[in-house]
Amino acid sequence: MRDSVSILIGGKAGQGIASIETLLTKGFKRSGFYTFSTKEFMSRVRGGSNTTLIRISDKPVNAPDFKVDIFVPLDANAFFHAQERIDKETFVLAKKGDFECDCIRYDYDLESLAKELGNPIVSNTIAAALVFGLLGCDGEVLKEIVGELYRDELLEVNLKALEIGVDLARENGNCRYCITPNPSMKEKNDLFLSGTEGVGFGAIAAGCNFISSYPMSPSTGVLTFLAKQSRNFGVCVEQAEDEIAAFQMGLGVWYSGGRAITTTSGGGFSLMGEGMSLSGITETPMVVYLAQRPGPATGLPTRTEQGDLELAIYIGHGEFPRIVLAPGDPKECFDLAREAFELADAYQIPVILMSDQYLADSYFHVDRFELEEKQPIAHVVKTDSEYKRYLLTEEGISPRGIPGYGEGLVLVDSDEHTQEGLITESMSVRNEQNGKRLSKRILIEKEAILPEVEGTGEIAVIGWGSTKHIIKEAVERIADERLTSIHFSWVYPLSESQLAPLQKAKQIIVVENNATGQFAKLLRLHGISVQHQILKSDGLSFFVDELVGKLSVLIKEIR
Amino acid sequence: MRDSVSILIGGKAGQGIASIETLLTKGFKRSGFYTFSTKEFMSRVRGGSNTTLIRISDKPVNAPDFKVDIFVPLDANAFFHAQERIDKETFVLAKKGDFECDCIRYDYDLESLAKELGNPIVSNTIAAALVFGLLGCDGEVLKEIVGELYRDELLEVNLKALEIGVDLARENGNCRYCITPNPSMKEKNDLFLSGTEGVGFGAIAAGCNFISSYPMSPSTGVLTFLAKQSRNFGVCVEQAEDEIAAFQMGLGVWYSGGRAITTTSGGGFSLMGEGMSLSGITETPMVVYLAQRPGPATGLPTRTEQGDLELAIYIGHGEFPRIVLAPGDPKECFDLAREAFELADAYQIPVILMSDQYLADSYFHVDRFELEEKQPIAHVVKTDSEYKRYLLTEEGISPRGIPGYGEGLVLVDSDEHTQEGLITESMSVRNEQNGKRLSKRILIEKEAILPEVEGTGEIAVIGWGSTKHIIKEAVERIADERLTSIHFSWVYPLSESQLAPLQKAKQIIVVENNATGQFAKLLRLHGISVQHQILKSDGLSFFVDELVGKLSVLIKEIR
Amino acid sequence: MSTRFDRIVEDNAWCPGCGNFSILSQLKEALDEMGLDPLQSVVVSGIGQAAKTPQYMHIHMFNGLHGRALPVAQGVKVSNPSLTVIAEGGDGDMYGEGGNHFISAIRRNAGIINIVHNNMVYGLTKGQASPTSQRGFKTPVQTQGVHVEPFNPIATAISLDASLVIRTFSGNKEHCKEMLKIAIAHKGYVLIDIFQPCVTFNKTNTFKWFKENVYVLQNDYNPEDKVKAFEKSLESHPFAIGVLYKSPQKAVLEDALRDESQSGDIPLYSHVVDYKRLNEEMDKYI
Amino acid sequence: MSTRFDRIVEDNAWCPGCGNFSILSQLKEALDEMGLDPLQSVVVSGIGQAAKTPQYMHIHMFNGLHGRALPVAQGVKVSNPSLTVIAEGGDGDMYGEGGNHFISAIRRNAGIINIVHNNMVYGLTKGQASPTSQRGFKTPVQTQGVHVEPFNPIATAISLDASLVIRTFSGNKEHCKEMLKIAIAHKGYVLIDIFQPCVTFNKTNTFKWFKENVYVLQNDYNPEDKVKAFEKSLESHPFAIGVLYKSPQKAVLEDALRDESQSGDIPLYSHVVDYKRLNEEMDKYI
Ligand SMILES: Cc1ncc(C[n+]2csc(CCOP(=O)(O)OP(=O)(O)O)c2C)c(N)n1
Ligand SMILES: Cc1ncc(C[n+]2csc(CCOP(=O)(O)OP(=O)(O)O)c2C)c(N)n1
Ligand code: SF4
Ligand code: SF4
Ligand SMILES: [Mg+2]
Ligand SMILES: [Mg+2]
Repeated sequence: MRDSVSILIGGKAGQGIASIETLLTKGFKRSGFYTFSTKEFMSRVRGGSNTTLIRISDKPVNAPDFKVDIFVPLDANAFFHAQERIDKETFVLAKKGDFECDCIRYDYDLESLAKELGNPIVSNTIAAALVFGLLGCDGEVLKEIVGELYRDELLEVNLKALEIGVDLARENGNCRYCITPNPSMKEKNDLFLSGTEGVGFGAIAAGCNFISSYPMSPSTGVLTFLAKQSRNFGVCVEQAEDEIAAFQMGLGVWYSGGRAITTTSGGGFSLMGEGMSLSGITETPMVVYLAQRPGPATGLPTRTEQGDLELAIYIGHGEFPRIVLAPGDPKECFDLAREAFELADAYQIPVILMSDQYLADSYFHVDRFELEEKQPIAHVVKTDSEYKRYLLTEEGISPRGIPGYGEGLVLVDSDEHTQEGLITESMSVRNEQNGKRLSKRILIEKEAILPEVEGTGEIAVIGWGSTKHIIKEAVERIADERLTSIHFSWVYPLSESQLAPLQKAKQIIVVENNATGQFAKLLRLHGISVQHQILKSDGLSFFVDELVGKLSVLIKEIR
Repeated sequence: MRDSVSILIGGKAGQGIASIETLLTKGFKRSGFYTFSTKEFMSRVRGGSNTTLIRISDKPVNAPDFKVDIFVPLDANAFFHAQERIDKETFVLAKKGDFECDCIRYDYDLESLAKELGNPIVSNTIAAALVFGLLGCDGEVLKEIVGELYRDELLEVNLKALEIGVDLARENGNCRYCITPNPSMKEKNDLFLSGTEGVGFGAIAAGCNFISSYPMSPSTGVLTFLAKQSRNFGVCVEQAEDEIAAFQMGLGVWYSGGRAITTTSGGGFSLMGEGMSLSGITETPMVVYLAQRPGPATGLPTRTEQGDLELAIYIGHGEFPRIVLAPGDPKECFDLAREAFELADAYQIPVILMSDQYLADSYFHVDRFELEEKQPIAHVVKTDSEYKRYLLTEEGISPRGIPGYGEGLVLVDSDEHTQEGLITESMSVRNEQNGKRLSKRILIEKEAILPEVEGTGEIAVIGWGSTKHIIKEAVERIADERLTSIHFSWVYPLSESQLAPLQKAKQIIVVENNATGQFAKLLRLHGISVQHQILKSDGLSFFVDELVGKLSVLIKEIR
Repeated sequence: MSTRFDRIVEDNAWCPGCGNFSILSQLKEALDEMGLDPLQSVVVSGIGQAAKTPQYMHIHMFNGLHGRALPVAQGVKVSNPSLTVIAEGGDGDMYGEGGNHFISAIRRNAGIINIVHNNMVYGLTKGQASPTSQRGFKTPVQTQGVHVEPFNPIATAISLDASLVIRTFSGNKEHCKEMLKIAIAHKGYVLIDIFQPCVTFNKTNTFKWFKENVYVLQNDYNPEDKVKAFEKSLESHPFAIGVLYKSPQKAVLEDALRDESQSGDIPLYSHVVDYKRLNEEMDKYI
Repeated sequence: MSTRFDRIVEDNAWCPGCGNFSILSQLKEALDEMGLDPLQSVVVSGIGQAAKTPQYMHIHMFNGLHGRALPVAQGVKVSNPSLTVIAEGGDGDMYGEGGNHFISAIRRNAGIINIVHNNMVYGLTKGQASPTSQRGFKTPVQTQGVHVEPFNPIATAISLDASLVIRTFSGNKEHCKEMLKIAIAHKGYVLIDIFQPCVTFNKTNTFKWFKENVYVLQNDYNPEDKVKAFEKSLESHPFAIGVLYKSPQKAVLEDALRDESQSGDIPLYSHVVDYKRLNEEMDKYI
């Protein structure tokens, strides 16, 4: 019996990895397991070598291991692509002759079996049923799911395939990797969501009613999610001619009272700098969803990295406030997407919601939460005829009016402007308005979300964004009392209150999915000494076991 | 007798301030004075209120004072625009009735006098001659200059105007503001150059043979300078459809062996982020001249600020090395423009040469220097048939070939690539190539230009870029032994050797023309504690007397 | 003439004699005479001399970035279709920096009046060539004269099947106002390219030059014949002014997006989140 | 057929059956048959499936950014006019993200062969609409079908007086190769828009659809009649393939810039600084 089991499916794009994933993840979840899945894939539409990892447990599991327990390579290439992830104890289901390995092999030729059924593609269903069986799961659950997914002949042949798989598992003794599911789980209405879906639902909950984007992996998921939901929630969707236009359309929407988002990745975001700056000086809210991938330039377009933090913090010319949020799981994606709209509106600034390919494409078990039914009362005022868009007020926020709502004119200007919103070159007015804009930082810092701290040890292991659960589980697994894990989901601007837990730490280790340690630099700027860094920038996320290894070596040196 | 005299000319755009400036600066220089001039003007083509300041001395003078000795407001508005700059001792030449002031007034109606001559615009020549006379300068020098500038009737009427001015000065006693010119000066072949011209000449000396830009103040000067010189030095000039294209054309030129520059300001630079990133991953050199103006967005388009330092350092997605240079006067503009091409070529990276409206538009007395006649041997290799663009080498630089020169193919790729230059998703190759690119930082840091340090005091007054001489003169004027002035012209990446002089300082004051202290943040990131900051972001440069005031207050508190 | 769109302007930044003054007057009068309400009208502009126009009007203003007025304007129109939305700027603004938005906006066909002050030069940045500068036009950057064919906005707009394509001349005030009124009355995207002399930086295409080089389209001209309109658009010296092309009625962006998203006619600021539905949708992810 | 432009490719990333394979072959053969030297030829490409073409060729390659091939290509051509320069990419690449460069490159008229693989879809990003997607085309983003008129690159290129405008179809190999040869032989900018089936994401505009919807222009067609060419460019279903428009000879960018700067024909990498002259020029600032 194990704590958790990791199953890796590998194959070409177009070979049907996705269908095994759907069957298994749904199956495991209904069988009462906590389930997590993540994928890595090449930048191509057909061919290549991709993998999906599914990890299940009877306790919450939200992060991947590198080493796997069961490996299903759908072709020989898949084996070579992932061979470092198996060891002697890995159970490999593969066709005889495809390759050699020092592992527990189960030779099979599912394709021939499938062909006998008349449809070679159902070899995937056989494989799924076989894996399902090896884990001691009840094949009936899978049957139910197949029944939901397929119709007519396809249903029939898949049911037959299922049978074969179940039988093969039985022959193999079943339950070779059994873990005890927590029975109460079956009752629970938990969700199974990707980071992408978390952001999408959060945006809808926030009253997002407009999205304009230019497609770019790995951000496109949120665009297509909102497009799919557009009729349900009145979301206007427009594909822009480029990222510049995508951002600018959003500004036009916010200016006139809508709630817009644009979605992009590094290259597209690079094109939005002037727009960010315009949002800054005109104090027009804007929300950008930035799903990172490795750069520079085209880099590794379908892979993951946390390499654009500094860009998010410093993009745009001139000086103006902004907020950068970096959720660590789909629930945080939901909450922070919602919060992003709220903050943008309240402070009249651009807010960047950062994710990355790993988080966007990974599925997590999310406790079904009570949806707070708070209509987004836009922070918009009905104007009177004396209305001044950039009124100097005590609290430092000028009430925001919108055209056509009230008796006043709403003048916004990218030039330095008077309280009324007209161009000026008065130095004193410049100082007033620039000062007003920049002083919002003080108000914003008060909103800062405190980092999540686990443990009381004096060695702080710090991360931000998508590495949250990987770090958390690694620290748990090491189970060294000296360790504390700290996760930041609000990454900019940092406030003193957020940094307080770090002041206590004797040693600080920052873990980042990039090559230069961008968050560590941000901490240093705030006077925090970072003694150690664990960095990775090869295009993959960290893995729990990998991080456990690196951390263990490191803390051995720390005495 | 004074150390230096400041003369301020104020008037509408189109009223001929520039012609007075030309006459006087040429006149003073030939009369043996060190001369400096600077201007501030509104974002409009006609009207408004602009000023030009001319400061002369018998010692080198390279910075403006706020308070002026002589003020020539060409209309009543000019007076109101600049009235804070005069005091009881200021000598104001103005038409009776235009305004009242507590100053030494010399009521005149030059316009009527000019009209009598038949051309009202020559009132400017009268004014220039008058000022010239008041400083005890020989009118013959001006006559010579007028002779060079005008022809035929215009010459005649200007000569008459000159006469009138000289007479008026004589009536007024002459020499009211005499300073002793150093006679040796007359022999000297010194140059009188603006920051813009310094950059332009430097680029030509560096072998720049292509410029593509989209016009944007205050960067356009370098574009028009190179256009003017294009036939003399074989510089291809193309106005781009936008800044994105401007940068990309430059990359195409460098890729094929030319030496390109693009010129822009904040908003346009914001559009070049993706290009910067492309330059980074393809290791294609590029030079950007970034002349700053106050943002965000359109901001104050004709004014000055140092607000885009962080943008220059962090623009572009993904991680890659770059160099940011910030000259402090026209000679440094020349040297660093030349150096920018050299560094870009040697390290195959983008180099940003930062200036701002103040430096671009100010004229400085520059010692005539020996031009080092070093043909820019491009760091380009002739390829053989086995050529690999991204060869891993010991020193960390892959020899750069160009198409059509040699027997090899030159493959460059914005995707992560093999040594050959073809797309790859191999993690190990990614790490090798990304590592190679990032490790150039170490080589680059060795090239870093040390800051200029004056003094041995324990309070360091630090600046970068255009504030150089303002800070230097302010520290000199305060003449407090505790003060040291330190100027950085190489601002990124900072190296340990550059920071050594700062480690000695007990107190650090950073002076910046922005609102958030961007260079101070960079220093903090390197562990330097900055105790004090003097910031200014109203659109004007610092003035020496202003800074003397602020520094004096500050150092009084430091005991 | 005083209009409801007048603003008291202390200090207009344009040069005396500039064609922009006339455009400003005609626009205010056209809006006024068409009975439009300043509170229901928005001018989105870029950066340049032309783009300063809304600074001198009593109207909602979004004075954004150089080249980017059109996407902002489309956002405004979709967000609140009941607003009258004008996107205004210079030839550099709209056809240079904003070229990609120009061709996309035409295809998208939002209900926007796209006013382009075409002075064949970059005014605010002091006289470089613009996309519409004529061949041979010398400037401090184009020292040997412009070496490319001028951009023909009319021909390109027709090639993109713009809903309505108009050219007029700031110096012909009646014509200019009449054309603006036609533009304002139209449902869908309108390009209205207005020849405008820049007295300071364009000494070639002066008021006189424009006057001599334009003629008003005859009454029998049929703007609905696309090929003929294209042919007409190629004519130059003189250039025809008037309604050059009118495309058959087609869907406008704001309607299309409203239909697709079933968000009806309400301005987006009145949007309400259907939490019940949201709960249902989330339940599908159990 | 083997050519001097072949590269041994271990792993081509295109889908089996994709129209790109044919374009790749025709291009290599056309270059080879025209006697071009791989060492004197450069392909600048953007990002997308089409833009991967030079990865599979033995030729100089600058595989740059999505949408930005054209300005890079122009830089290369000006820098070294003796190189044959191809700018290649997809319909999204060239007409979407790169729209502003497309219209500017046409006007600038550098000697560039602009090859556009027009599959009427965004291939690499998995099937969103492209500017040339047909009305009603449904995708995960355009869930109710595309609601705008497709971009007509031929008509717009003609409106901009492109030096040479060609359309062909990857499925008609002889035609495609012949057209590529005409493009390669031309001095000045050439648009060659190639219909290309995307077997994975465009199930509407399939090989069969294209085959049924194109016809080869008759021999008596006169591509030099601009208005007729425009009229022809408006025809659809079927679409004419062939040389659709040829503009009267005009100056090319590289010549214009060389003339203006008096830099002769030397590649810029042979540039020498005239320090004597520089000293003289600086002396003027004494
Ligand atoms: C991104 C960006 N690039 C350049 C500029 C500088 N700029 C301001 S206005 C302008 C051109 C003005 O020409 P046009 O649009 O024709 O307007 P006009 O002044 O002639 O009315 C330029 C290049 C800018 N503000 N932003
Ligand atoms: C600035 C930027 N935006 C978006 C992308 C993502 N992207 C890559 S290829 C592509 C579109 C591909 O379509 P197309 O150009 O038609 O080429 P195809 O794949 O169909 O051949 C997009 C949107 C990118 N790489 N860079
Ligand atoms: S520069 Fe030209 S366009 Fe601008 S205000 Fe003056 S005349 Fe008008
Ligand atoms: S996705 Fe379409 S365009 Fe791309 S390789 Fe596959 S078939 Fe070709
Ligand atoms: Mg203009
Ligand atoms: Mg395509």
